[in-house]
Amino acid sequence: MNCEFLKTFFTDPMKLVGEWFVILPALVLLLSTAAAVVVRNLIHAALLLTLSFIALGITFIALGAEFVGFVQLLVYVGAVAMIIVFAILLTRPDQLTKSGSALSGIGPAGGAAIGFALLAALLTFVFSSPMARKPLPASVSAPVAAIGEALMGDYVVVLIVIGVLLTAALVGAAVIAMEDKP
Amino acid sequence: MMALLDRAPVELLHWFLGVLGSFGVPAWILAIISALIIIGTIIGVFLGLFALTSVMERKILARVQNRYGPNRVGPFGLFQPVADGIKMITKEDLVPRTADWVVHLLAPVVMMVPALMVLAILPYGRGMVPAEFDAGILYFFAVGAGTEVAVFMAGWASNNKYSVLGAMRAIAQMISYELPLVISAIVAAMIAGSLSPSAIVAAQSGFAFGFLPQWFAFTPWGFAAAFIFYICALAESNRSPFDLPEGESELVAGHLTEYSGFKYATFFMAEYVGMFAICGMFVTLFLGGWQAPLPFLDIVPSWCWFFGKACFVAFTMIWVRATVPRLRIDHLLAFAWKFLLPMSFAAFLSAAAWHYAGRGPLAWLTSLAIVGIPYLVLGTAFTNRFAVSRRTYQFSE
Amino acid sequence: MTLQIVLAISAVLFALGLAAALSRSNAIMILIGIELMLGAANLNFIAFWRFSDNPSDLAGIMFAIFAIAVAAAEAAVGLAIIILVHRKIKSVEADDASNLKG
Amino acid sequence: MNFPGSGIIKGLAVTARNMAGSYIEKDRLTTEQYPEERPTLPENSRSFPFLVFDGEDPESGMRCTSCKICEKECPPQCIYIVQDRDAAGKALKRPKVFDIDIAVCMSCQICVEVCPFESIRMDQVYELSSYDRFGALVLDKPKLLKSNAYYHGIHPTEAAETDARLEADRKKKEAAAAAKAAKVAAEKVVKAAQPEAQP
Repeated sequence: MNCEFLKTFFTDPMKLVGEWFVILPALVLLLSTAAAVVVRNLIHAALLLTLSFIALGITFIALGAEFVGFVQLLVYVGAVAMIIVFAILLTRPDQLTKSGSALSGIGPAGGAAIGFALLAALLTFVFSSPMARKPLPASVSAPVAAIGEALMGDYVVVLIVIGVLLTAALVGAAVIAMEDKP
Repeated sequence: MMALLDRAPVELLHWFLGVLGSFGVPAWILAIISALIIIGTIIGVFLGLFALTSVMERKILARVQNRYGPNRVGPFGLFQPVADGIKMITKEDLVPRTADWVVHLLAPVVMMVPALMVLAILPYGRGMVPAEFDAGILYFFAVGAGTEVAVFMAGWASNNKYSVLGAMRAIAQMISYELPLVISAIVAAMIAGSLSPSAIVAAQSGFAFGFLPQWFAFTPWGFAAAFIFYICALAESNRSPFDLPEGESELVAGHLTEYSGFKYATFFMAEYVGMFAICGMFVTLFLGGWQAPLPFLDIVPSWCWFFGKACFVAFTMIWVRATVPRLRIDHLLAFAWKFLLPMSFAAFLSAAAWHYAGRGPLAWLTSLAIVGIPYLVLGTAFTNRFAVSRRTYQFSE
Repeated sequence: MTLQIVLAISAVLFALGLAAALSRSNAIMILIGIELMLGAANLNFIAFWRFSDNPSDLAGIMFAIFAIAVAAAEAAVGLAIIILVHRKIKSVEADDASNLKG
Repeated sequence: MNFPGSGIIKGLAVTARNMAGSYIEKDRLTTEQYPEERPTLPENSRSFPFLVFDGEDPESGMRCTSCKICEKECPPQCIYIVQDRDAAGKALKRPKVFDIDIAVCMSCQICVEVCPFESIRMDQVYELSSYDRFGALVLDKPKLLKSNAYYHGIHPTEAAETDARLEADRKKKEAAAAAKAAKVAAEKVVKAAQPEAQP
C-alpha cells in the first residue's frame, strides 16, 4: 500500500471505488467459477455457477452496461440457473457413479492442460497488445431509451430472428422433453 | 404546511446532513451516512409493515370466518408480532443431520437479500426514490429472481423429499408466472415510454374531466394488465390460492419443512417484505404510485398515498386468500401458460392499439375489444375445463 | 484501470469454461462450461464497448443482449435433450450417449 | 350474470359480507372469550364424582356409609375407601379415608348409579389441571365432601329428585316404624286386654 493510494483514498475515494467496483465482482466471478468447475457435488456446482452469473451481471453493471447487467441477472439467475438445477434434479445426481470423470481420451488433467494452454495464449496476446493498454474513458452509459431505439431500428431484423429462435427453442424444448405418449 | 409535511422525510435528512456538514465531515462520509439512513429507514418501515400485516392478516382472516383473531397481547392484539418474534427467536434451531448445512444456513439469507434489495427502486413519494435507475423495472424483476435460488437452496439442502418436491413446485410456479408478470409490467412501461418507475408514475398524473385519475388501471388494457400482474404477484409471493409449494395437506410445509427458529422467521419475514414490495410495484405501475386519487386530496402527503395504496393491495391479497381455495399443481401451471400468458399478450396488443388509436373513445373501444374477446373465449374454455366433473385418475396405472 | 484487466478476467473465465467442458464427462457440466464461455465472450463485448472511443455506438451492448438470448435458448434445448437422453439410456454421461440408435 | 370469473367475485362478496358483518352483528361471533367469559354449562354436564353431605357439618351429615359398592364397581378402580372404626375396633358406618384419583377416573358415573345412599354424585368443576400429580389430582375426603345445597346449585332437577326419593324413603321408613310401633302397641294393648278378658 503506497502513499498515493492513501492520498486518493482520503481525497477522492469514489475514484478507487469505481475501480474496485469492477475488480471485486470480477474476483468473486473467477473464484466461484473456479470452484464450480472443480467441485464434485453437481448441485454445489450449479449454485456456485449461479453466484458466478450474479457476479458477471454485477461486473456488467460496474462497467456501465446497466441494462445488459439486469438482463444477465434476469435471464441467467432467473431462468438458466433454474433449468440447470431442474435438469440436475430430474436426472438424479446421486445415481451418477462416474461423476468427476472426464470425457474419454482427454481426462481431467488433459482438460485442465488445454485450458491452461489457451489461457496462456490469451493472456500473452492481451498483455502484449498495445490496444489493450488503453485507459478507461470518462464515464459512459447506455440509456435504456437508446438501447430500445437501436433494438427497434438498426437491429430490428436481429431482434425478430432472435424472437423466432426463442419461440422455436421454447416449443422445441417442450416437444423434446415431453413424455412419449404410449 | 402540507407541502412541508410532504417533503418532511427528505427535508429532515437534508437538515441532519447539513448539521453534520457544518462540523466539517467530508462529503463522501456524508454520502455514506445519507445512504445508510435511507436504507435503515426503508428497512425499518417495511419490517414495521411486516409486523402489522402479520397480525392484521390473522385478524382479517378471523373476521371473515366470524372469529375474533389474536386479541390477547396488547391492545387489540397489536403486540402479537412481538410475542411471535420472541417465540421464534427462543425456539431451537434444528438442522437435519443429513442436511447440507452450509446451503441450509445460506438459504434464508439469500431469500432476504433480494426481498430487501428490490425496495430500492420504488418511488415512495414526490421525489423520494432511493435509487433512481434508468431500468428500474428490469432491476426489480432481475433482483427478484434471486428468491427462486433461495427456494431451491432451502428445498434441496434440507434433504427431505417434501422439501425438494415443494421447492420444485415453487420454482416451476415462479418461472411460469414470471413471464406474464414481466409482460404485464412491460405493458405499463410501454405506454409510459420508460422503464424508470418515477417516469411511469409521472405518466399517470393528471385528472380527466378534473376528477378522474388517469391511472393505468382505469383503462381497458391497463385493467387487464393490472389483473394479470395481480394474479402473478400472488403466485410470485407464494400466497393463497397459489400457496401450494407450502400446501400443508400434501407437502407438510414445502421447502420450509426443515426450518425452525430464527431461520424460519427470516423466511417468513422475507415473504412478507417481498409481498409488500410487489404490492408497491403494482401501485407504481397501475395505481398511480404516490398520486392522490382526487385533486383536492393532494394535501395529504404523497408517501401516505403510496403506503395507503400498498396496504390496500395487501389487504385485497388477504381477502383473496380468505376466499379462494388452493389450486391443483397441473391446473396452476396450465392457468399460467394457457390463460395468463395469452392474456398478457392480448393486453400488450391492446396497449399498442390504445397508443396508435389516439387514446380517445376509439382507443377505448378497440383496446377493450382486444382484451375482452380473448378473455371471454379463454375464460369460458377454462371455466369448462376446470368445471368439477367425474374424477379421473390420470396416474393410476 | 486499463482494458487489459477486463480482458484478462474474461480470458480466465473462458479458460475455466473450456476446462469445465473438456474435463467433466457429465453432459450438464459440459453445458455449464459452454455457458461460462459465452459469458466470457459477453464480458469482452461489454469491455470493448466501455473502452471504445464512441460509446454511443451500441454494437457491443447489442451483441451481448443477443448472445444472452441465444445462450438461454441453447440452455433450454440442451437441457431438454439431456433429460430426453437420460430417459432413454438412464445416464447423463456424454460418453454413454455414443449410440446412433435412439 | 355469468361470465368467466363471476364465481370468484361472488365468493369475494360472501367473504366481504362476513367480514363486515362480524363487526356489525355481534351474534356472528360465536367464540367465547374464555377466561373472562365463562361457559354456562348444561345441567347434565359432569366431570368427576364428589360426596354429598346433608346439613352444615360435613362429618355428621355425610351420607356415605362406607359400603364400598362404588369401590368395587368402579371400572378403572380409582376409588379407595377405608372404613372408620371406633376405639373398640367396631366398624362404624362412615369412611375414614375416601380418595378418588381423578387422573384415573373416566367420568363414567357408574359409582353414582350403584350408590344405595345417594351419597356419591357428579361434579361440574373443570379447571383441575395442575403440576402436582398426587397432591392435586387425588381428591381426599375433605375435598370431596360438598353440601347438598351445592348439589342443588349444580344439578337442581336431579338433586330435587334425589331429595324427594330420600324423603319418600324416610317417610316409608317412618311409616314402617310407625306401623311397627303401632303393631307393637296394639300387641301390647291386646296383651293388656287379655287378662281383662280372662278374669
